Amino acid sequence: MSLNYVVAMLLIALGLYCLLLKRNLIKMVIGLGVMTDGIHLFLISMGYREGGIAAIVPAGMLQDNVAAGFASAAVDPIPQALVLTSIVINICIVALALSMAIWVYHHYGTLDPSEVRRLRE
Amino acid sequence: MMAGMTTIVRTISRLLFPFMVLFGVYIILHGHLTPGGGFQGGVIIAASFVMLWLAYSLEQSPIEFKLFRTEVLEAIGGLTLATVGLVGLVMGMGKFFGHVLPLGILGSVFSGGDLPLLNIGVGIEVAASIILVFYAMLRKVGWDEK
Amino acid sequence: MIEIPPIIAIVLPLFGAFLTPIIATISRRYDAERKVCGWFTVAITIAMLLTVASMGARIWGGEVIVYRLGGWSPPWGIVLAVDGLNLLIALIVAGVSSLVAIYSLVYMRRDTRIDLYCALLLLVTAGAMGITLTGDLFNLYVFFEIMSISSYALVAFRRKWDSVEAGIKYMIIGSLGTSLILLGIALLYGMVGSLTIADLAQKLGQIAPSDVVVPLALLVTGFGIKIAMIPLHAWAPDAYQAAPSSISALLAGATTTAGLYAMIRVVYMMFGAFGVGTIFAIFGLVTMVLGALMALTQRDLKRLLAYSSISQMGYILLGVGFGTALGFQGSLFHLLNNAIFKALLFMCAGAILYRVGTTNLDELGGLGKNMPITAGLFAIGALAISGVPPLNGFASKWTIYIAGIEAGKAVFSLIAIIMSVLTLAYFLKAINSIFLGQRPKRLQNVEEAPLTMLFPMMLLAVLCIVLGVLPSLGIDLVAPAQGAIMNQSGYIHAVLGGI
Amino acid sequence: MEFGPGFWGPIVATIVMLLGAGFACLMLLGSRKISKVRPSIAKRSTYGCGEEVKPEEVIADSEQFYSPIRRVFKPFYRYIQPGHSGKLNTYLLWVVIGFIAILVAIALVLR
Repeated sequence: MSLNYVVAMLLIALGLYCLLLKRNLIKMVIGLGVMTDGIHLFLISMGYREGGIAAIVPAGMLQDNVAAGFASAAVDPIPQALVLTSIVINICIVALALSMAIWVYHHYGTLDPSEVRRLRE
Repeated sequence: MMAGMTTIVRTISRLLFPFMVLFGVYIILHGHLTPGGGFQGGVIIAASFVMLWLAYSLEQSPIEFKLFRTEVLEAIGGLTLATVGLVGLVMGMGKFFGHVLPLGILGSVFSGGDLPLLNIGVGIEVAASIILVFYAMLRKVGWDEK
Repeated sequence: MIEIPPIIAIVLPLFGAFLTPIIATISRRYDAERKVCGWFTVAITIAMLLTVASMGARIWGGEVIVYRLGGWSPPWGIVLAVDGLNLLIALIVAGVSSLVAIYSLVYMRRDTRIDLYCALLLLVTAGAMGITLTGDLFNLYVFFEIMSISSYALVAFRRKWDSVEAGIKYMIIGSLGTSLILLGIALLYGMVGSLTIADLAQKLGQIAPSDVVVPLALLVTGFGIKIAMIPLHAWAPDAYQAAPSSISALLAGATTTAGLYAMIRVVYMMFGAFGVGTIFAIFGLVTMVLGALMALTQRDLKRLLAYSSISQMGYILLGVGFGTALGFQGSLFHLLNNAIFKALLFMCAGAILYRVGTTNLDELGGLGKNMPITAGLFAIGALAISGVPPLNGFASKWTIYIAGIEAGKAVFSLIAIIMSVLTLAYFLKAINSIFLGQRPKRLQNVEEAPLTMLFPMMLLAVLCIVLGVLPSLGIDLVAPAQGAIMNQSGYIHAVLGGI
Repeated sequence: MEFGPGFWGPIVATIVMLLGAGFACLMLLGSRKISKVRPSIAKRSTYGCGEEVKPEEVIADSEQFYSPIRRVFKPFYRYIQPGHSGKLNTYLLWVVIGFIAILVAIALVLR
């Protein structure tokens, strides 16, 4: 269990490292994606339960006495919903960022962010 | 443009293509019963198209791409979502996304109230928009307007 | 009772944004794409403004309108909750966006793909409105992302070198900020196990404040990026300079306002952390001073306005940071005024850009003879923002100074007064370089801006004067919002009501 | 906060200010009438270092407009202005530094 959190934090740190030190816009976008994935892993492992079942009620399990047992056996579905939403958002961000990177390359002939700096001061 | 890949890859991806689309549709339609749903199914459908483009290149792809149709489909997907929500608002006594259709029997395909409709709307929207994104990046739509 | 106005206010622009491409496709056949899309956007935004305004009477009567999405009650379902604070921000957002929509009718005349522009404009509005009206923390994050992503796309809309550069910088910095917000929400969910703001507020009251330091800092940083708090402001000058001027007005008037709302709601009304106010006051002071000093040396009008916008955000943060009733009153009033005169100034800059083609101060001069109305409106906006007495900036700034003195932080007020003088200084420089002085030969044939662009500007200028001459009007408008901030338990009770 | 005639009467003040502005305009017009001196050619050539400069061509550099204030805040401009270098990595570093600063400050306040 705790391994999940360690890996999540590692992913976030890796993403941050990419953002701060890489000198390529596409690599920075990748770093952003890695960082968000770390957060997703963190969220998912928070809702996970050892030996839990998927949070979907199977057919024929909706008698009254079983419902309570289902609630205590299933994993927490809310983080999964959150992560799905966040993945969709992340797709939008990556697509828009990459298309902007294409245009930056079109105008500047480079993807190095330290050379894309005509707007300053 | 890209040259495309070898014959083996092309043949296999062409054979695989309908099954991938079918699988995507299955995921969308069973979204309220099994893990998955509109978004996942839509991504699978979009991935099947992208696979064809990668294998064949955009020009030689056996499925002809129509930009206009895809744009309209995307708008229709979004409108489906909004319409289901608004119908719930109007018919369901002021509940946005309130259920209008009967709930049905647990475990059958026609159940879950408005959920399958929502899944279909999301599926169309996601598939169309991801295909559009890939197309725009491959063809650099808007490049010449400068 | 059916409480539908909040959901209508969010769904209208969202539905409109999906509808715009289809309308454009149909009207393209009759060669009326530009007009139909533009007026459609105007109609949607004005309908939204009316919807928001229709909630006014009930909310000012002390009610909290709660709407349960899909009929699920609060801790489990998503809920929209509107109290005095929400209503004030929603009015600002809806008002600014409808004026921007009118202004864009003519301003975007020379650009292609106007349908995408209208759809994105409506999406930004929907996002800001969603942030404002929702009562669910994760829903707030989703709307925050909707607003941010569409504003990145709008900043880079013209796809020239400057817009693309500003767009990608804004995008990467902004996305880092929203990831921080997501991480903060994840930590909070792990700690408390709830996402409704009212429920969180109730449960966070039982947790020791030292345990929530990390999520609080993450959320403050994330929202701080959107309101361009120094040192998180780096995107702002580039984005304001390179975006189309209508979008700059929208960014300054609507999205920053929504960001500040999120900050107030989360820090004061959810965490109940009034001690954090001191930090806001210090950051606000730094933001104010650095913004004003950087604005003093700018060569480009829109960049100058951008730094001025950062500086004004500092004033608002300062007032929020005092944490007293008077401080909130002053800063919320200044938030309202800031949206008014900053939108006015950016629209004036847009009018100059539209007629002359540049906003570089060195290349302009003597335009007062060609564009007398724009010059007058710009002067009104500039005097209002510098806090010259009969205009609205004075009343709100004065309230903030008094709040500082009453809170025992007279030094802060003193520095704020000095910075007000600097504000006047750099705006006088702008007026001098644009409208007075020698007119270069090639500017001889410049015409006055078109009437459709002048109309929203005049409306804003009239608001500047009215709120300045009758400041009690503005205070009355702001008082319910300030009351809502101080009444945390009332909000919790209204949202969680029946449980 | 009171905005009435007692504490801060906006309407009275506005009328007074408008009257003052009108008086100033009158004085300005009067002064124009009394003296009609415009900068002579000799004076202009002195300011132009002996060169012939037309009034239309003279542009005040907007960046140096307030050079005295710049001189007062010289240390500020020396360090902060080059900081806005346009480098994206630097800006992101600021965000991280800002986050750490906020974290430390909040930890100190809420201790």
